[in-house]
Amino acid sequence: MDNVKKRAAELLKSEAVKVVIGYTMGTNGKPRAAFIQNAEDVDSLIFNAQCVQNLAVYLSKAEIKQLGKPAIVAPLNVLRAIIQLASEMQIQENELIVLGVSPDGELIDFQNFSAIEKYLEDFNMEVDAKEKETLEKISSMSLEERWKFWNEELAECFKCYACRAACPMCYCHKCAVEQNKPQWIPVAAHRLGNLEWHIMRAMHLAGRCVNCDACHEACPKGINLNFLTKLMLNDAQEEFGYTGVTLKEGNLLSTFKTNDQENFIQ
Amino acid sequence: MIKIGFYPGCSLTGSSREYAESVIALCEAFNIELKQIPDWNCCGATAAHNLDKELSLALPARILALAEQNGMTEIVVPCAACYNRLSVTEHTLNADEQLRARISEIIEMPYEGTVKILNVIQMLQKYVVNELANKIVAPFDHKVACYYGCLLVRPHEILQFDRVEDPQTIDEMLKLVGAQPVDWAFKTECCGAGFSVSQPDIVGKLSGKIVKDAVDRGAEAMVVACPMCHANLDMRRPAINSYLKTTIDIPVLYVTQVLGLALGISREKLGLQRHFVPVKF
Amino acid sequence: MTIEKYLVKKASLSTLFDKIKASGKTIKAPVKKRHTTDFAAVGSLDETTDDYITTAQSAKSAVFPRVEKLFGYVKSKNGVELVDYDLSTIPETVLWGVRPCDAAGFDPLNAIFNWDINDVIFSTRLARTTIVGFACAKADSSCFCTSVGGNPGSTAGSDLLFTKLSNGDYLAEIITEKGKAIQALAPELFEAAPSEEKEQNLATVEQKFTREEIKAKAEQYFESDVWKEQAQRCISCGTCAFVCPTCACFDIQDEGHGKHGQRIRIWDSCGFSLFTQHTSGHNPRETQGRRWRQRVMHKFSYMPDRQSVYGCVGCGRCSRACPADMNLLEHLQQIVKL
Amino acid sequence: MSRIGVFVCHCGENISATVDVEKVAQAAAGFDDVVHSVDYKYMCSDPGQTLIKQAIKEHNLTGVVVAACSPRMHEPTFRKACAEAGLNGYMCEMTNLREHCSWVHDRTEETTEKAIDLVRMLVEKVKNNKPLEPILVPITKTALVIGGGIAGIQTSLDIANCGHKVILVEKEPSIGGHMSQLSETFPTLDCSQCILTPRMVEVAQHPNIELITYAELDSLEGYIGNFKAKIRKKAKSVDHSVCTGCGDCWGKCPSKKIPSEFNAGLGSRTAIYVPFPQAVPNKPVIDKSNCNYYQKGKCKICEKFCKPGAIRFDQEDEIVEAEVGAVVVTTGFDVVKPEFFPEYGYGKYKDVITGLQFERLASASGPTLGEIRRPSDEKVPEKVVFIACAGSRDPAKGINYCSKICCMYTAKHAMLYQHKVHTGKSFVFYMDIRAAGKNYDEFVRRAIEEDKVNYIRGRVSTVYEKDGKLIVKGADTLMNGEPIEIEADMVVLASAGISNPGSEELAQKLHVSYDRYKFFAEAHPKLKPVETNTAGIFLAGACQAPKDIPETVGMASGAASKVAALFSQPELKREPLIAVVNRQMPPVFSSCVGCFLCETACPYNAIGREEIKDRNGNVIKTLARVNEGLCQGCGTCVAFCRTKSIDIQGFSNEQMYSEVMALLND
Amino acid sequence: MNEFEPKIVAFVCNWCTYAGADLTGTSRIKYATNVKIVRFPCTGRIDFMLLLKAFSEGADGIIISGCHPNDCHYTSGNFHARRRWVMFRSLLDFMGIDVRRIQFSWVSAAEGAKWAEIVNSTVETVRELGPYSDYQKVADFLKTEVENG
Repeated sequence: MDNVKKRAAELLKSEAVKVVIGYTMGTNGKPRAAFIQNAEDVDSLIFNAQCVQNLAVYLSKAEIKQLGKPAIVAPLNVLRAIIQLASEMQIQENELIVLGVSPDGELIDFQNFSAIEKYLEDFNMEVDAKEKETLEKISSMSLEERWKFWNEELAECFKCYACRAACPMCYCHKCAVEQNKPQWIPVAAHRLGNLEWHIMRAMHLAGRCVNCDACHEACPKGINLNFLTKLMLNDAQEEFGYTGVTLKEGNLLSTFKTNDQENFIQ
Repeated sequence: MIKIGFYPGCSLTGSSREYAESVIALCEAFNIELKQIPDWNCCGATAAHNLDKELSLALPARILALAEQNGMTEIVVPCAACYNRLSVTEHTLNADEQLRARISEIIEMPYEGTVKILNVIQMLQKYVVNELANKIVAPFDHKVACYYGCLLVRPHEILQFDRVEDPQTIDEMLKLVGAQPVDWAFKTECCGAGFSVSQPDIVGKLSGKIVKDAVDRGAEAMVVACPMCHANLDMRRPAINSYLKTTIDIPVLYVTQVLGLALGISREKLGLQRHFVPVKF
Repeated sequence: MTIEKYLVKKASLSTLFDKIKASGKTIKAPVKKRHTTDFAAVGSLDETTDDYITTAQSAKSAVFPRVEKLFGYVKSKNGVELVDYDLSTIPETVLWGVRPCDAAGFDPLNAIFNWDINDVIFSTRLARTTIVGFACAKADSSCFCTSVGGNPGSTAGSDLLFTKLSNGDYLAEIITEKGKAIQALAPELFEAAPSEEKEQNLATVEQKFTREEIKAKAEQYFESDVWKEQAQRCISCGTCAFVCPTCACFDIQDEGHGKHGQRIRIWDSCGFSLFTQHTSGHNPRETQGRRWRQRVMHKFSYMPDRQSVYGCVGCGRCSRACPADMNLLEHLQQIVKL
Repeated sequence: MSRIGVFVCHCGENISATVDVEKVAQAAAGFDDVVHSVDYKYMCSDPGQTLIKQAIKEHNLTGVVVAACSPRMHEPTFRKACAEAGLNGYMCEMTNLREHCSWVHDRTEETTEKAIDLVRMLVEKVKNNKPLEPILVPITKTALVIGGGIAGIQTSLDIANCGHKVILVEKEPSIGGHMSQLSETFPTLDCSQCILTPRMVEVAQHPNIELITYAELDSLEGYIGNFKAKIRKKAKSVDHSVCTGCGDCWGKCPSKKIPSEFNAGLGSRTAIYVPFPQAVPNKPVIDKSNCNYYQKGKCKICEKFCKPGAIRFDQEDEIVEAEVGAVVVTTGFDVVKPEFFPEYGYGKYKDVITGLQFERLASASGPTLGEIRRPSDEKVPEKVVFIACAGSRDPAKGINYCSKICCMYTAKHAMLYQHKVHTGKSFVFYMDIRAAGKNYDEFVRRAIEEDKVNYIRGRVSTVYEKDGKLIVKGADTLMNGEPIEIEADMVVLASAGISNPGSEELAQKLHVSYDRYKFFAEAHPKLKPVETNTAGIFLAGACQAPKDIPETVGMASGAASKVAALFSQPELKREPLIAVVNRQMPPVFSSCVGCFLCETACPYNAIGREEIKDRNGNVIKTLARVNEGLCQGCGTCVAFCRTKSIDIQGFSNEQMYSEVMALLND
Repeated sequence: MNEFEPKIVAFVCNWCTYAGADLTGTSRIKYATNVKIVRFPCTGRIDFMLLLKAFSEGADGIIISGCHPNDCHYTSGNFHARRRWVMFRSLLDFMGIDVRRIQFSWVSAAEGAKWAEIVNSTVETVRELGPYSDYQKVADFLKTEVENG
């Protein structure tokens, strides 16, 4: 982490960036986001396994953009989000300096986004074995059990949209759930409103989700909504050989192969 | 020390012992340890795939499964027929999970499809070619006709080895030890091995044409990488000669023997004395 | 009425609970589900838990549900016919296990809903709700009730307050007629008041400031950058408002289904970026800093000015639930030091 | 508030026999916002249409639902009628009570109930319709034709003869393409150059055609009617405005051993050269890669001998820009290269040649002046083997398709050989003979029967040289697969036709799609064979797939007529049923966030980018923008857009949503 | 009570299946009245949210149909749709929504008879599955008393 701090200080001192987005120690012993604007403050930066919030979410935030060019402390999850955001034209290479951090907090230098993309190739963005087990457990329930399971799970949701707010890929200024001509999804946090919201969220993240679990971490009710996006990720990998974030054009659902599966079509 | 699994197959323990000997001698020279697959069985060539599909897959699958069981990730299979059967099996089973499960059931062993199968040429290319130049003591300064036969390169979509109609790898490799490959017409023509039991006269005719062209093009030696090719071109020389109505004494060497000679490995170690047509180099 | 004090034995608690149930009232009490504890309708005391500092969400949904019908309508060629909400469907409810801070939240809620005109649906719900409080024996670093006029054993807002004594029995304080009515369901369980001091069984929550200090500082530093700085981390979700016992912002929606429909009221949050967005595209509270300031100002300045009640009870729920660690206590302490 | 009129058609008895149309009209009258509802015998008849027109005026209707037959049949009829009554045509919707109801159900209550539901759904939809105006796109009436072979020549002439301007770009120094290399053409055996060169000259002289040779397309932007092309004119090193084409320069050029492209490598040319005597333009260019001056810095002999002083060694590539309204791609094809046939010894043995090379041997203007002499020793070959399907229809070689022209030209080659070498023997190895076409099969029969060409049905496994002969080993499958060996003097390969190198790059520049073999892809295999999926870009000739001259010329004229049809209108009028990106008041501008994932979803490259700038010119936001000229209205982007920022007119989110929501029966 | 008559809505593309259904009509091939067709320009246009809306509005079954692969009027709208459906179906199934109630098919403009078969078989399948009351119950917020956390 010392090298990260050193680099952050240099960047701030030389005015190469105006703000360094990183983690610092928050209240109740939990890490939280920090926006360091002075080189003297870099010592408050920390990195440990508890740093689970995906800081990339702040890259799309107008208030943070106004601070000037940022550098961002970027563990794996953030790196993935950066590449996905870049592929969706949301950030440009010259507008951001990425301070990659390895799991043990070592600085990783990236000359450009392609270098990040290359680095990420070594880390499979897979649903891990334990999560796969959960997916399978749910899948192996009967239809009625699955319906009951998700109805109960989603009944907890009161639509605070913390999942959306914490997700680096939910950067839309006006989410589809807020579109009212027509009113696609009931605003209310009743059963239908919740069901449709979560279906839509999962679909909109299919092929875009960076599997960071920030949504689940943010949910005040601890709803396992991340398993919906994990299912989409798993399907994308199994069905379409999706390998994870990439800078190349197109998206899982905006591209196709002529031999995609169609055994369900009569 | 590089360690590679080794599947000799029946020929290399019998009629073509010298092939095995020369492969091993060459590997020793390059610090490669060949570890024989324990309890290996017949690969099924050349008859099984005409008789029983499951059997023709199960036999090679058992060999590969044994290799996996013994922690091998790569095996070298010098016999072209074995190489062909093993590769075809790997390809077929990797493409069909159900069939793989079925075959695993038959052989009572799990087969995962993780072992990489190399023929001798591929093994040499991977581990030997780069270091070859430093070790040459006696360049093999002769004209050679490189004979690839049928099984080493076909079917191309499975083996993905060399140019199927006009292969070049052996020619290129022999150039490195000073040999001059001749441009000839029968590199991949049929030697008649499939008829060697049922209609031996055809073998004389087919192999005869091959040998004759090699000689006509000025070759001093023929070089092969397959025990069947070797058997037909070397052992059946009397039949060939009687078909051609002349006496041709061009020797037939395994590619490993040629390389071995260039490295100065003894003729005995390379098994040159075992040939029917004497090797006079 | 003056507060009456009794002893209720540990063993009597579930009997009382069953008596209430038997009287036909709905009981909502804290239930542990996964890693959060929240109010839910329950049938017996066994289903509930007493191992919580506060529930994740406040008890406000008993009187201000997250989705509630205001009236129904039927469309026809001749126009729209309104169907009033049937108030008789609102059940008599006992909220069991309400913390004093939570109980204190009903007063500001009531002040908002009945500020100018009487909100009949809200008021009926409130009237049919009896609050059985349980004083706090534990507190955490997010708690700051003592800084906003409350305390871990406060009776304000509760109809009946239990305080667990050292031997596991309870001190029962009957505060209102509604509380008295609960007692009347099983008077035999209410024994002579214990001698043990209530205070020694309460959690300690250090007072950091006063509400009045916050009000003054917030108003004085309205234009300060502190709001912007504090809100940098904020990711604009609505969690803080939705767990808050006093947040009362709502949205009105019409939900149609063929010719039938209903007008509903649903929770909303001033933290959402679209909350004040005009149709024109203009947004008077354009940045999160302003929205954050609004939240604090509303609770500490506008409400006392307009409704003569403060809008924060110091329960600390927002701080615990915030996914970005926007800690209210920490922020208020910063403001007070300005 | 909408005022909807519902018009229920009996269609004689086609609808009314099974659907209770009066009941439908009555029920519709009870729907919200329906102010008028009637049924009538024939709505599409004149009186029926008048009924609608009158009702629109009388009841001041804002929307019309005609419950009749398939909209695929009569939607334009009723939209026109509405427009005539002053109601925007797009405020009219049809619901299909005939094909989708009365004809497929029996007369039951359910059938009438279904009809009522169908009407309700469309009433709800039409309430959300918006008046639309046709989109008018201006058209630049100049066509760009890329490639000056017979396809490009024919296309250019046809368009130019319609009175429109054409820019014809050819990458070689002369137009003419492969056809100019051919000796005779099947099935008539008339001389290729004799029929082609007049056309080439016509192109050069046509007042409407601007011919740009030795040039390639650099980039193409824009959309139908409004393309901007950048054309790279490669430096010719000769000022053609001064050059007289006298030929002194190439007579004196010391670099004489350069294989001639025109002669398919069988002859040679100089570094300053015209590709062939009849070239158009008949003025030379300097091939820099083979020129002594450019390569070694010394020579300039051509400059010395050029009397008009036309040599320009300092000339550089030049980019010219052109505005065009349509593009026709006529870049032709190529044949597979030597390394493709190691087994046939092509490239190894001089006397194994391709069909194109044989054309040059047989051509009177070729290196042997039309005598069939084999390349190695210029002897007249006594035995020639022709191998058809050399590469074609061979999955192992990666070419699964039939090259289509080989059967015919192989027959022609064998015939030409027999005509020129009477004592010669010719053999053709073939898989199948594909001679479909007028007088084609007769032609092949003639080769076999009259000219005694030996046709052997089988494939050749290998060709090798022995004692100066080419040994061709094959099998005769009509003789039980009997192996055959022929000692030939020359072998001619009917090499597979493949896409031109660079076709992929060109397709990407044009944003048109191509198939797995890199041939350009037509918009529809049957009904749009000359269109691409990009509006305004057309195809002709072998760049789409190998084809013969008549087919190429037909396709070229087809493409030309498409261009002429486009240019015949003052403006391009298009149905406004296209996608649009929403716009809102500042500071929002649009709910589009500019992720541009719609770009790859669009099959037409119709999604562009639009920058919203502040007064100082700083970009505030980049939005997607649908190009009205390119969008075809499929709506794939609409379903894909997460923020619902793109909508499609005529099938908008509100319309489709309302239609679905109206499903409920209460 | 009469036998349950399922409500089926069909989302079809204009160029193939709508035309195919027209052909069913012109060929006078009979099929069940339960289905109501909504016309879209292309299967690529069909928003997955509309399927949910159909269920919440009371549909017991849904047919989605368009051009066969490679036949799309717009060249690739159906390919995009197909990929979307693969994901959507999986998600619905995972969440306990009965995907047997959604019939996907390719029906070309020439397949009038196939359209009738698709409709009839879907009606039969859904009839056996019964009314989709599970979903409708969730959707019927008019009857559901207000819920609170």
